[in-house]
This record gives sequence, C-alpha cells and structure tokens, in this order.
Amino acid sequence: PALIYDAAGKNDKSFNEMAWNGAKAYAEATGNSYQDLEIQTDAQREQALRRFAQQGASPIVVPGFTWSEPLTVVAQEFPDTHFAIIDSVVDLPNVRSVLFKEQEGSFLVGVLAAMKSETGTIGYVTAFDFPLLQAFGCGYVQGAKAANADITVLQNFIGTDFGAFNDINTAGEVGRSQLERGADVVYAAAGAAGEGALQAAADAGKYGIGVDSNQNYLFPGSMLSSMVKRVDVAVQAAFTDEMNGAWTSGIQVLGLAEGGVGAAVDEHNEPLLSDEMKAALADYTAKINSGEIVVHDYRSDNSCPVS
Amino acid sequence: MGIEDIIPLLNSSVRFAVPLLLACLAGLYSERSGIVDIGLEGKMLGAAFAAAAVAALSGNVWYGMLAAIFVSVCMSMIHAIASINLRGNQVISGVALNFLALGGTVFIGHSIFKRGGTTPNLSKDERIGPIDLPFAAEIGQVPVIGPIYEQLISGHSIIVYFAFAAVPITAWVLMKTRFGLRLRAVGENPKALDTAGISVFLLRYQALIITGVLCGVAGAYLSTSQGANFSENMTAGRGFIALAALIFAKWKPWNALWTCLLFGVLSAAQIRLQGVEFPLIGEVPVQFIQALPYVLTVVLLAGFIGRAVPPKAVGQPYVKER
Amino acid sequence: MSARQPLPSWALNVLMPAMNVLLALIVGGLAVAMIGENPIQAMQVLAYGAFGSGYGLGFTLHYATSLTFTGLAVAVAFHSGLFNIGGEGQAYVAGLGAIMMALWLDHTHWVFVLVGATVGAMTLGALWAAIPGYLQAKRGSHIVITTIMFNFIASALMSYMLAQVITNPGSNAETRTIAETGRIPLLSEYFEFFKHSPVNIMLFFGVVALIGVYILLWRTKLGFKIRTLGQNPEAARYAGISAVSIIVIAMAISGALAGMMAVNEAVSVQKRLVVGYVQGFGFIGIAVAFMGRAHPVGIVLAAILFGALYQGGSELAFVMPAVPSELVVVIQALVILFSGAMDEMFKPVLERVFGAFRSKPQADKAAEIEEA
Amino acid sequence: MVENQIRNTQQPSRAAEIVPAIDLKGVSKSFGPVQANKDINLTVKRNSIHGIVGENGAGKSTLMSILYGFYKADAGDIFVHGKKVQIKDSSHALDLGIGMVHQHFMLVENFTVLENIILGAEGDPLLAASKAAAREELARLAKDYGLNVDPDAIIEDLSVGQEQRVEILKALYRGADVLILDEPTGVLTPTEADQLFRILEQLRDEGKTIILITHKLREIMAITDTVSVMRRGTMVGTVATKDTSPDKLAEMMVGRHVLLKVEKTAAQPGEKVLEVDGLSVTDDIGVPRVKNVSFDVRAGEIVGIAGVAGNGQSQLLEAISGMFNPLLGEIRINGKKIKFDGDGVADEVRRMGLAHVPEDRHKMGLVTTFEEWENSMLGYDDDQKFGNGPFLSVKAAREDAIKRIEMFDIRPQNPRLKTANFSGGNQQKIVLAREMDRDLDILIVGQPTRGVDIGAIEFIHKQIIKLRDEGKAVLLVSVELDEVRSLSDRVLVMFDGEIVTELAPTASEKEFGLAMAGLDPAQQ
Ligand SMILES: Nc1ncnc2c1ncn2[C@@H]1O[C@H](COP(=O)(O)OP(=O)(O)OP(=O)(O)O)[C@@H](O)[C@H]1O
Ligand SMILES: Nc1ncnc2c1ncn2[C@@H]1O[C@H](COP(=O)(O)OP(=O)(O)OP(=O)(O)O)[C@@H](O)[C@H]1O
Ligand SMILES: [Mg+2]
Ligand SMILES: [Mg+2]
Repeated sequence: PALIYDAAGKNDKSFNEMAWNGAKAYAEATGNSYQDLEIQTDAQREQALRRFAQQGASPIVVPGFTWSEPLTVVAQEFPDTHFAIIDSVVDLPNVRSVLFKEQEGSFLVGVLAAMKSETGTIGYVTAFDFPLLQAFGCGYVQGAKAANADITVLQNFIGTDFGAFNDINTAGEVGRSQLERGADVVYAAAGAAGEGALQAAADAGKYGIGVDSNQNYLFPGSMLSSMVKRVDVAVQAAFTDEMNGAWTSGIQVLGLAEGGVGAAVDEHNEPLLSDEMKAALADYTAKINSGEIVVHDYRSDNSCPVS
Repeated sequence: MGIEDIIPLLNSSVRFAVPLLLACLAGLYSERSGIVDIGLEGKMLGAAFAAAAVAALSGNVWYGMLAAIFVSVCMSMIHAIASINLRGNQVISGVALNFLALGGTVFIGHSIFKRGGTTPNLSKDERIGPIDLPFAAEIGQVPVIGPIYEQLISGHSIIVYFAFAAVPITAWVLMKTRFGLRLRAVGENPKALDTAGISVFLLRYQALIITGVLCGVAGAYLSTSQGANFSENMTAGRGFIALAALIFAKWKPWNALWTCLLFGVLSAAQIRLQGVEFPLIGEVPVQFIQALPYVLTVVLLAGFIGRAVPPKAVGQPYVKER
Repeated sequence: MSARQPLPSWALNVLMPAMNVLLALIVGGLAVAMIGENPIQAMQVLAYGAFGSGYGLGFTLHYATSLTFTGLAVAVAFHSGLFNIGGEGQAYVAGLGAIMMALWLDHTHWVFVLVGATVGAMTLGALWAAIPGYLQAKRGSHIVITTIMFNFIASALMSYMLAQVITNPGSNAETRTIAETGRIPLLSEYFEFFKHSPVNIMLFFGVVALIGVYILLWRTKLGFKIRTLGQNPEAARYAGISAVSIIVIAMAISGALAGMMAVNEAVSVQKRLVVGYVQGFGFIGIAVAFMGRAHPVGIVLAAILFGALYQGGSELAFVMPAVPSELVVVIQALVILFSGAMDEMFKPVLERVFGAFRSKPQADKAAEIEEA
Repeated sequence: MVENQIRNTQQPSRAAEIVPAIDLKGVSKSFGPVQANKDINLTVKRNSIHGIVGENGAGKSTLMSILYGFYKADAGDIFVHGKKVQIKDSSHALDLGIGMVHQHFMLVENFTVLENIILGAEGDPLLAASKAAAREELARLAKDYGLNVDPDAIIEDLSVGQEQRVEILKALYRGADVLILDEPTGVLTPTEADQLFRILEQLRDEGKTIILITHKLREIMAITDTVSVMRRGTMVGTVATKDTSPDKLAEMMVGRHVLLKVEKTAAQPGEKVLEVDGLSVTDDIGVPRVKNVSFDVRAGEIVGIAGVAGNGQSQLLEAISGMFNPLLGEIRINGKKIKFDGDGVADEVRRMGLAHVPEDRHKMGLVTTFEEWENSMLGYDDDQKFGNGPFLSVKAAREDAIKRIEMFDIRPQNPRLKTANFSGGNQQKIVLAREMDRDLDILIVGQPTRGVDIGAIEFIHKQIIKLRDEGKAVLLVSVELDEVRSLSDRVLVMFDGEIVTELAPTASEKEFGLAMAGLDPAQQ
C-alpha cells in the first residue's frame, strides 16, 4: 500500500499527519510496511500516483480534494489498482471516495463552545475563504446557535491563500482580536497556523478548540476539545480492507454515526467539561445520528443558513 | 468605539508593526550604504527558525536570540561577499538568500525535529514574554492616561521597546556620528569616500552587520515572542512589506516608524473589519477587507507620497578600475 | 605587468558558469552528506530524473516553459529600468483571463481555447502590470512597492473570485474542469517519447516568446527606446522618448509575458484554475532573468536549469525518501547564489591560470575579442 | 628658477631648491587592455606651479590618481620630498601632504559643504566637535585666500565654480602642501578662472606646490612655471614655460602642427530660421530660469550666447530643443511653431530641422553603456534609413555609424566598442557626428569643446564654421568666452535668465565682463 500526502506535507499536525498516523497504525497492527511520499508541485501529483501504480502498490491512498483531477486520469490507466481519495469524489470502479461530515463534528464543538462561553461570544479562526473550511465554520455556528440561540460567533480569516496555513503570527493576532472582542472560546481550523490562535487563547487564560487530530494535549487546561476528523481511520481501513481482500470502491461517507468525526474528550480536557456539557454532547450526537438534526453542509450550496 | 476598544487595536497594531519596523531599519542601514537588500525576508525567516529551534533545544530563549542574530548576520555576510567583494548582482544575491532560508530552515528543521520544519511549541518561560513597566498597576488607576500607560505603553515584549528605541538611535547615528556621515556618503557617492581615504568595503561590511543583527531580532520576535514556534515560511512576505515600507519611508528612520505603524494599524483593523456590516454598503466581501492594507498603501503612495529618490549609489557595485 | 590575462569568451561564458553550477551541486551534496545520505547517488538521481527519460525531460521542459515566461517578463521590465517583482501576481491574475476564455470556448475546439486563453491571459497579465507602470510613470510611485502590493492584492482578488464568483459547488475554491473537446494537447499525444509528461504546445510559445523578446529589444525601434530609457533616462528625454508611454508599454509587455504561464500551467495541464496555482514561479522568474543576464539566451538556459532541478528533485523524493524534498529548494538557492550573484568568483583565479599558460600577443587578441 | 625667486615673497629654503616635491620614476599603469601610463618620469619642483597637458586619454588623470594613491601603479617609484614612498591609499597620500581636486568632482551632492569638508577627516566619533573645528578653519581659509563658501549650503545648490572651491578647501583642510588640480577650469568662466589662478599663485607663494592639468594653453602660459606634455600614455617632455609657446606645446601634444585660432570669412545671413518670442521657462521646482527672452537666428550665421554658467542657458537650450515645456512665449523654426504637448516633443522638433548638441554629453548626449553605433542614431532611430516600420536595421545603422566615424575621425574606429571606452574628446565627436552630418536647418550647440583637447577643438570649430558656410543657422552656447567670440557672428549675453545685450564679437573683454555681470555696457 502507498500513501501520498497533500501539499502541506505529512507533518502538518492535522489533516496529512492524521493520514500518516493511520498508515503507521496499520503497520503496527499488521507488521506490514507501506510507502509514502510528499509532493512539491501540483504537476508531481500524476507523476507520483503513476509511479506507485507502476510499482504495483495497491491501494494508493491520497488525502485531499486537490487529488481528484490527477487521480481521475491515473485511475483509468490502472484499472486493476485500487485507489482511495479523501475529501473528494472520483467516480471510478477502482476508486474509493471517502468523505467526512466535518459539519457534524464542528456542530458538536460548537455546542461545547456555546455552553462554555460566559461572555456569550465565541470565535472561529480559519486560514482563508475556502468551502471546506467554511463547512467547518458553518457546522460550528449551527451547533453554537442550537445550544444558545443568541450567541455571537466571530469568524475571521488569516489570509487569502495556502500561505495562511503557516502564518502563525497573524493567526495569533486574529485569535487575540477575537478574545479582545469578548470571545472566550476560539475554534481554530488553520493547520499549523491554528496553533497560533490556540496559543493566544491559552496565553489569555481562555479556551481553544483544535481540529483534525486531537490537539487537546497542546495546551492542557485551556483546550476545550478538538474536532477530530478520523482520516487515520479511513487510511488504515483502506489498507486493511485490501489486505483482507475486503476492498470496496464507491463513495464512503464518514460522519458522526460512523465515528469519522467527533469532539475529542480525553484526560486533557475532561476537567473542563461540565456534566451538562457531556450530556449535551451525548444528546446532540444521538439526534444527529437519528437524523432528527440535519447539519447543513456549506459545500452543498456554498452558503450557510446561520452566521 | 471607546478607549477600551482602541487600546487593544493599537496593541495589535504595535505587534504587527514591530517585525516590520526592525526589518525596515535593517534595510535602511544596508541601502543607505548602497547595498540593495531584498533578502530581508530570508534573513528574518532564517533567524526565526534559529531562535525557535535553539530555544526549544536549550530551553533558554536568549540562546535562541543569539542564534537568530548569528544566523542572520551570517546570511548578511554572504550577501556582503557577493555584492561587495565579488561585485555580484545584489538583487540575485537577495533572491538567493530568500530561497536558501525557505529551503534550509525546513531541511535542517526536519532533520532535527522530524516534524516537517515546524519546531516544538515553546513554553511560557522559553519565550520572550511581556514585561511590565514600573508602576504600571498604580498609574493604571489614573483615568485615561492610566490605561494608556498600563495597557498600551506597558506590557510588551522587551523586543518591542528595543524596536522603538532603535528609531531615534538610528536617526542619531545617521546624523550625528562619524559612522553615520560616512554611511550616508558611501550610499550616495562611494568614490568621494574612497578619495577621502576611507575604505568603502569596510564601511559597507559594518552596515551589513547591523542589518543582520536587526533582521535577527525581528526573526526572533516572530518565533519566540509574538509566536511560540517556527513554521515553514512563517514570515509570509513580511520582509517584502518591510522593503516596501523602507521605500515608502524614503529611507528615513522616523518615516520608517510611521510607515510601519500605519501598516500595523491597517493590518489590525483589517481583522476587526472582516464581516462587519458597513452603513450604506452593507457587508463587503471579506477578501476586499483583507486587501485593504495593500490597496491603501498603493493609494497613499500614488496620492500623497510621490517620488522616492533612493541613495544614488544603491545597487551598483563599487568598481574602482573598469 | 601582472600575470593576469583577460579571459577568452568561451572561458567567460561556458567554463565559469559551469564551475559555478558545479560548486552549487557540491555544496548541496554536502548538505545531503550531512544528513547521512549518499550525495553522489543523490546528484545522479537528480540529473537522471531531469534528463534521463523522455518523461523526465518532458517535466523539465514544462517547468522551463513557465519559467521562461516569468523570466522574460522580469527581463523586459528590467531593460526599461524597472524592477518588476510582480510576476507572481501578474501570472495569478492572468490565470483568471485564461481560464474564463477557456471555459467559455471549451465546447468548440482546442485551437480556439488556445488562442482565447492566450489572449485572455496576456490581457489581464498586461493590465495587472500596466497599472503599477502607470503609477510609476505618472505619479512616481515606486514600482517595487506597487508590484509587491499588487501581489498581495492579486491573492485576495483571486481568493474572492475562486471562492465566491467562478467557483463550482461541491469542489473546493477552483473552477470547473475544461471539457475534453477544449483541452490543449500535450506533446505526448504526438510523441510517445514524452509519454505522461505535461510538456505541451506552450513549449513552442515559449520559444516564440524568447525570439520575440530578442527581436523586440535589439531589432526594433521600440526596443531601442526601451533600452535607452532604461540605461539613461536623461538621454531618453533628450532623444524625445516619452518616458510615460514607454514605461507603461514595457510593463504591459512584461505582464503579458508573465501571464503566458497561466496557459501553460493552469489551462494546458491542470485544466482548471486552483487557488495559488503559480506556486512561486513568478519569484523564481526574477532569479532566472538576472542569472540569464536579462538576455533570451541566458534566460532559456537558466529556465532549463531550474526546471531540471524541480523535476530531478521530485525524482529524488521517490528514490531517496530520506532526503527532505526541500533539498531541491536549497540547491536552487545555491545555484542562484553561485552562478547568479557570485558569478565572477573564479575569474581572478582563471585569469591567473590563463595568464600562466598564454603568451602576450594571444592575450591581446583575447582582449580585443573581449572589448568588441 | 631666477624668476621664481623674484616672484616668491618668502625665500624657499636651500633644501627645497634641490629636493623636488614630487619625483616619479618609470611609473606604468594599465587598465586591463588599456595601457594608460607607460614608464613615466616626472619631476615637480617645490613651490612651483607645474602644468601637465595632453590629449584626452593621454593618461594625465591616471598618473595623478596614482600619485594620489587612488590607483596603484603596476611599476615605478614615487619620491615625495626626496623620500621614496609606497602610497597605499588616498589617506596615505593625504598624510604625505598630497591633495587632489578631481576632474569629476568627488562631492556628496546632498551633503552640506561642511559635511563634505570633514568627510574622512572627522577626528572623533561624534561630529559636533569636528564640525565646530572645521567652521573655524574654513573661516580662516576664507580670510587668507578669499575662498569663501557658505558652510551650510547643500552642494546641489552650488554653482560648479563654488563646488570646485569646496574641493580645494577639502584639500587645504587636510593640510595638503602638494595640490593637484585635474582640469579645474574646464567648468569655470573666465572670471572664475582668473580668481582661481590668483588663489593658486598665492598658495604657491606661501610655499605650496601645485600640479595643474588643463587643456587650455592660455592658462598654461599664464600661470605655470614648468609644463610637462603627455601623449598616448607617455611623457613627451618637460619644459620651462617661459621657453615655450602655445604652438610648440600644441605640436608636442598632438604630434603635428595645429591652428589655435579660428579662421572664418564674414557671414552672409539669410532669412530667419529660428525665432524665439517672449520665452519664459520655469524649472521643476518652480524657479523662473528664463525670463521673457526674444531673439532670432538667421541662415548662414552663428549666434553665440555668452554668460556665466547657470544664468539660464541650459534651460533655454532645453526649451528650444523641445525637451522642456516653457511657461510662456513661443518658438518657431522656419516659421513653424513648436507645439508642446505631453513629454518629449524633442523628436518632433528634430523633424522640423533642428539638431541639438547637448551641454553634457555624459548625462544627456550619450548612453555610455551602448555600443558606439547605437549612440550614433540616438534620437534619429525613427528615421526611415534605420529600417522601415517598427523594425531596426542593424546593418544600416552600423554602416551609417562607420560613415560618421570616418568623416569625424573618431578613434578607435570601432562602432561595436562600448561608448564609455572612448575618451571624452571622442565621445564628444560621436555626438557632433550624429547631430551635424544630416540635412538640418539649425544647429544648437552647448559647450561644444568642454573637456576636449586642442586637437579635437580645432576640428570641432572647423566643422561648425563649415556648417555656417553651407548656409545653416547655428546657435552656440558656451561658457568659454574666447570660444564664443572667435566663432560667433553676433553674441547675446545672458544674465539671470535675461538677454542683457547683444555685442559684436570684436567688443572688448571689459565690455563682455560688464555684460556678463548683468550691466549693459551701453548704459555705462
Ligand atoms: N577607471 C578606468 N578603467 C579603465 N580604463 C581607464 C580608467 N581610467 C582611465 N582609463 C584608460 O586610461 C587612459 C587614460 O585615461 P585618463 O583619464 O588618464 O586620460 P586623461 O589624460 O585624463 O584624459 P582627459 O584629458 O580626457 O581627462 C584612457 O584612455 C582610458 O583608456
Ligand atoms: N570603461 C572604460 N574602459 C576603458 N577606458 C575608459 C572607460 N571609461 C572611460 N575610459 C577612459 O577613461 C578616461 C577618463 O574617463 P573620462 O570619462 O574622464 O574621459 P574624459 O576624456 O576625461 O572625458 P571628460 O573630459 O568629459 O571627463 C577617458 O579618456 C576614457 O577613454
Ligand atoms: Mg582626465
Ligand atoms: Mg576629461
């Protein structure tokens, strides 16, 4: 099996790193090895896919929507190789498309944020105006409003392109600005830069919410939770299914129900969560799984009902 | 919008302005001596990495600071060798340094920390934290000036005070000292200095060392004071903004201060204006708000600042015998 | 008389640059050795990856094509006395013009897409560069500031366009993909040799641009005026050359050239426009231009060198995963440094060496060659 | 020697009589391919004024730069006051009491006079003290030598004459007792030049030694005690001034006989070619430079404009040549009015039949980084003969350049050579060849022979006269009064932006002197 990371690289402490963890988990569980690769330019995507396919690697997992075009091309060239793409759909017989319902996980952390907030103001810091990231924010707002109808949610962008994922300092200032405007919980979805905002919250003795991987350990005592997106599970599953000959192509949507997303609770943030909050978590989780609450996905129409 | 909103805004502006100001002054020394420096970005980035990495490894942020200055000065010396001794193209040399820092930081960082260039988070005491000026609390009680002193003047990182002190010092050095006189001369007409029996090379080297030191401090500020770790390309174009600010300031220290503060205010305001409903216009697309600092810079430049005349000899290697 | 002798042109223009690049590779090799990998192997992989196969060569040429455009852009502005740092933003905004034309025409035939996209790209690129040019000429706003600012503004503008305007729901901040009928063919469709590599028809546009710029600058009256203004504005005024119009024209040409990258990368290869597609090629263009001495011949060589480093680098990532991919960036930096900024490093040494070997009269001949 | 003693107020010591101030033995220097100095021997007696003459590129500046420690000689020995020295750099030369006023001034334009004076001789790390000291010293020098300039003036605002004083003050402030001046009068008016000479004589009489490089034999004869002649990097010879004559010197320099005075027949003026009506020009910073000037130039005559530099001549030329929009008034060529719209009508004016030789060839007339052939079409590149449509025919352009090179005897005869590598004299010829050899109706020339050696001067003057005799109109602006008077058929004297009077070239020195000082002799 092989794993090719997205531009941010395997050490982005969130999305790609999760994928990597999945591969490592597979290696530990089965003792098998895997190949992986980081790319430099977009033109290398096809190149990388083809390389591994030629070497007979299968499945080849690619985390990140940016892979959809190159994968569409290469997957057709190698009908007998299995591919899996995360965060995007490639409709081919040998491709598994894994989608996450980030909005559902974000909904839950939104609930927690709204309940934790004493000021009635919470914040969302993200890299730049980008549908996927908007989906996080939109779910977050929906959750917050559900828990407290008249909560104010400040939403800020760090930059205008992928550079924003690395601009820790501006992220920090953005986080601070929200705290200074009364927010006491900040949800940061901005890759490496996110830490800047979480740091700001920690420095100010306020609360932060991490994203993708469980970042609760970063600032114990001030991390309210993390919206985990179990990319690792998806990757490990793809690898193991292939090994057990249980490969399935087609679309796989991992939401709350499938344990694909969720609000991380561990020893680091346990103390911060009141019983009502835990109760609310369970309650909303149930409602969402039952379909009683349908969390709107920004990407479906590039707009958010609430703000 | 009362004072309690303005003070945080200004604080944020100051934090945005400081790295720009340090880099801008760094550029000032270099360009006043006749050496173009578009490598400010790279020097800051290299320094930011050195500071964060060494602070993380040693647990002592001041070692980090020294490392930052050391790295930045070394890079500055590469620039010096290329543009002073070898009479190379100063622009290329600057571009090279930027790429060297971009690749080098991650290359080394990854081989040390194995986390793709980013360095471990620095704990509070591994960072250059805020310091309270004397009687901050007491004076804080006084209405109006109280809060201004306690919250705006006091409570910044030592680097912030250093940066602001650097402005009058630079102005004084330029106008009132022998070194300053010669520095200004060598940027305008190196031959005049040479025929007066002063070494053009030596002077330019001295200038570039100062440039290196200031960029080093700027980088350390980013990764160990304002932020708490290093991340790939974290300078995000600040070096280029500083370069623009330098020209905007017409290579003068006080102007540099105003320009960088202006840019700081715009950057801080930009964040607070995102998604705000404006009277009449309504809500403006967030990207337009984000572009505000840059657009305003262009407008101001075209509208009011006008022509900026660089030091005459800037960019041309000093060639004695053609 | 000192033992030094002026160098013959071949030593100046072939030997010295070669030594510089070699030195860059050696230092890069040291970096590899530092992290306990085999530098020789790394360099072999680098070279083989770039030129060893039609496939590798295809990639090298594809990157070189983009860099040729951004490099020429910087060069043309430079000859008019302006330092255009804005190639990055110009290429980015040009992508908008290119893709909108392409998406509008993609149901017709790729030839129309090619022409349309080229026109669209050049127009927007030219516009994005001409504004700073105009501000410089009319208002004296320093071109370096304005082009830097325009890079940031371009990023914001494009983020808005791609996220809010020409976006395509379901996918992420990118336009829809160009329909099959309108896709500009890759060379691999004609030459098996280039199989699977992105090099495409724009390669020839790159060659045309190189020749075009040469003719423009050294074989037309406009070019003569551009160079006069760049070399001595007072003399230009004396000659009755209108600085304002020449500056605006030169910047427009510069921007249009940078814009061509959009057709090569976004339209022909990615077949859609994605956020931040330029990926720093605009900035490397600066290095390419200056290393190429702002002359087409130099530029094409520099462009190929950098293209090779990119492609060889990705090969390196496959074969030697332990070497961080940033090594390539480091080597690029070293090449820029040694063969760009420190290019005369070996001159004194060589002059002595040659001085030792050659007798006076020959030296004088060489001198004449050099002077002429 | 004898007359030295008579002239000297204070008796020089015996030692000084025998030990020369400067003694160069076998000095050689080459710049890459160019051998600037070949085995030069030169002896300069103490407290004498020693002249050095030679064609452009003869090696004068280089030799002096070596003595001043700016360049290092490839070979040869230097003795200062009899002591053999290895001059490491300029500061060493200054320590040895050698000061130099360079041909191209070495001043920092945006500095004050004071700052320029102390630059490099500041003493302690803070300026305050040294500035104060310098002020006093300047006051003293001003008193002793009448060298007064405002210490706080910015160099940019000074006239060349004043700038040069600053240069001299710099040298004296550093206690130079051997003073080298490289083409000091090239930029001065006769009056300024005379002042300078009085100062130099006074310095000599106080025991200082002066080396004077100039292209003007009149000056050599006027104040030097001894003169050395250089040609093509070699020292042709040294003679006592009293034993030689301008013609002899000229012959030594050029290696052939040269005519020093211009021969011309009376002019036959035709109809008006250039008409200037109530012209007023205000410069970029709003200072009025030309005030309501009116005059005309007829076919077949040379009209000269005399005046001290900086009285509006430059602005007048720029306006007439279409480089600068005048404030008021109009200019007509062959009755056609020049329409000033937008920047750069200079090319249209050229098409109207005007050719312009600018005052400053380095700054305007040439792009020194271009090859010669490119400069030889500067401003005329749109001509049909240089290629049709937008395209440039390099072949045509080079052939045209070669034609001009031959016609004006420009050396080296290589159109592919970088223009910077031509000597000043030849650079000037490139401009003249470009502007004069075409079918023009009027030629306007600024400072045609500035910094040019006599060989070239003779040639240039001949060309201008020839043009007039072909029935062209010529407007000549020069700060060299002799030149204006010997070439012109009518002379207009300009002062403070106005034309104060018209004089016949035959008018007396005194009349010109008064007029150039702004007083109309008629009214005296
Ligand atoms: N800096 C330099 N680099 C290269 N060559 C030079 C340099 N300076 C002078 N030369 C060469 O040396 C020769 C002598 O130059 P120099 O300036 O001494 O002549 P000059 O006698 O002063 O001429 P002029 O009367 O025009 O001032 C020139 O012809 C030129 O070829
Ligand atoms: N790049 C060069 N290489 C060789 N010789 C040069 C170069 N540039 C100038 N020279 C020579 O150096 C000498 C001094 O240069 P400079 O410009 O002073 O000429 P010049 O004759 O003194 O002109 P001017 O009298 O107008 O100053 C000239 O004679 C010229 O031939
Ligand atoms: Mg000279
Ligand atoms: Mg001269």
